[in-house]
Amino acid sequence: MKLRVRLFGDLRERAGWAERWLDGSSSPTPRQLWAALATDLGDPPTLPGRIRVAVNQQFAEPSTALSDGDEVAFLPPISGG
Amino acid sequence: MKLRVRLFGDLRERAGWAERWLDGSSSPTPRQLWAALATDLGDPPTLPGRIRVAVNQQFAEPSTALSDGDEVAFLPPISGG
Amino acid sequence: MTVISVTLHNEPFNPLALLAGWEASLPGLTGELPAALASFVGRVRGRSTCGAPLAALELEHYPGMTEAQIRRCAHQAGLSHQALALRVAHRVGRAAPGEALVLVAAAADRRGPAQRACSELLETLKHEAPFWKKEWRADGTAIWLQGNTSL
Amino acid sequence: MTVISVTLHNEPFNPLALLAGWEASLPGLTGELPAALASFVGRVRGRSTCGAPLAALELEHYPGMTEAQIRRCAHQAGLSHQALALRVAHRVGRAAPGEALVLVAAAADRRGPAQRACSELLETLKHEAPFWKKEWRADGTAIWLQGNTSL
Repeated sequence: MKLRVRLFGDLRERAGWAERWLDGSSSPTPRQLWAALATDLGDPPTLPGRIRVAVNQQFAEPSTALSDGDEVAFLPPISGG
Repeated sequence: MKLRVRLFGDLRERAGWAERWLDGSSSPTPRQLWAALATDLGDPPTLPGRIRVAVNQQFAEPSTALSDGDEVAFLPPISGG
Repeated sequence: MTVISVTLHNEPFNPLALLAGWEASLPGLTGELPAALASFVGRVRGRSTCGAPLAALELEHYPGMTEAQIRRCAHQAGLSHQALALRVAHRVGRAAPGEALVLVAAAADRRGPAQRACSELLETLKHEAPFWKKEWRADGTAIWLQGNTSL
Repeated sequence: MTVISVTLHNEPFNPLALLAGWEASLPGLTGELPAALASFVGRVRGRSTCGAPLAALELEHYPGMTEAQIRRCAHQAGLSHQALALRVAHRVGRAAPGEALVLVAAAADRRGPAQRACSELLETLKHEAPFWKKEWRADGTAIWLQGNTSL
């Protein structure tokens, strides 16, 4: 299962990348995908409450079941307007 | 005592005049002045609650003591904006 | 101290052009372009309060007192909400449907104060500034409105 | 049904010129010039959230999702308050102090719905539309803002 993963704001800067295709075979939900990414970021594996998840450009629960080709984004706190 | 009396909106139209200098010797307050005017308008002598009073271009109580040369206005309900 | 500007217009006026000109003048008055600008434009409706087609709306005012009352309302709204600057333009005379009746604008450092000052000023001037509206209908009849339209 | 228009701007935009052009287009979209128009313009402040002089504000967004979320917010605000038309313009990229960040405008038949729709849309897009702000200070340092400024 391939997932298109996107990071924004300070997450993007800390990771050093904005977008990657990752293998999601062992990460069937955004929460598990985060745990896999967090190691690279040097963060604890638990998804912080302040980070929101979007799947295919819509807000989604961290427990959403992912499908092949899904776009998964991790969104730090929004500050628009 | 001379008073400059001003009427607006439907009061002005019903009275047929917008501004007059009147003798206020027997009308030391706007309330008493109204009673004198009301006869001409065919209205009862009691100042209706919906009519507001201004003395020298500021809202005032109907019982305000008037002085020679004061400008007294009777204002029907406001509808601005 | 809130910078207050009030004008009455006996002819049609362009409210958004006035707003743009006023905003552009603010750096000279308040020291910078304020971060938040809230505004409201009201126009003459095409129908009377009872639903009949409207030919025109006639706005009577009390020259001198009307401007002074608008300034008092603006002063109070500015104090209550820490507005940097407030702008009111109001039509007087006979106005056709679609023409601008009123512009109220508030500049502040934050969105909340700007919106609240604009909204409060619009409400208070409706109740405290002497204007009277006469609706002229298409059939040539006319009535004086008694008080304000609902929110 | 509320007519919704949303644009993102990678370069400085003139919010009041956009507002005037949009209002002028409304008779063709909603059948007449609406009686009530409420609007809000937000600009980049000259100081950072901690009070230091600000060199620039960088706005990151999520192309596609950001526009879709603004439209969702507008749709909801339009339904809640019976707005005839809603307009949002938002800056993206690097913006200098004084430059426009956001325009929100609501047209309705009455002042209350116009003001409430404008205010609600401004609040919801601040919390539901994906934008991230990075403050660049005069000394060359930068920080990402965590969440919104207070009302």
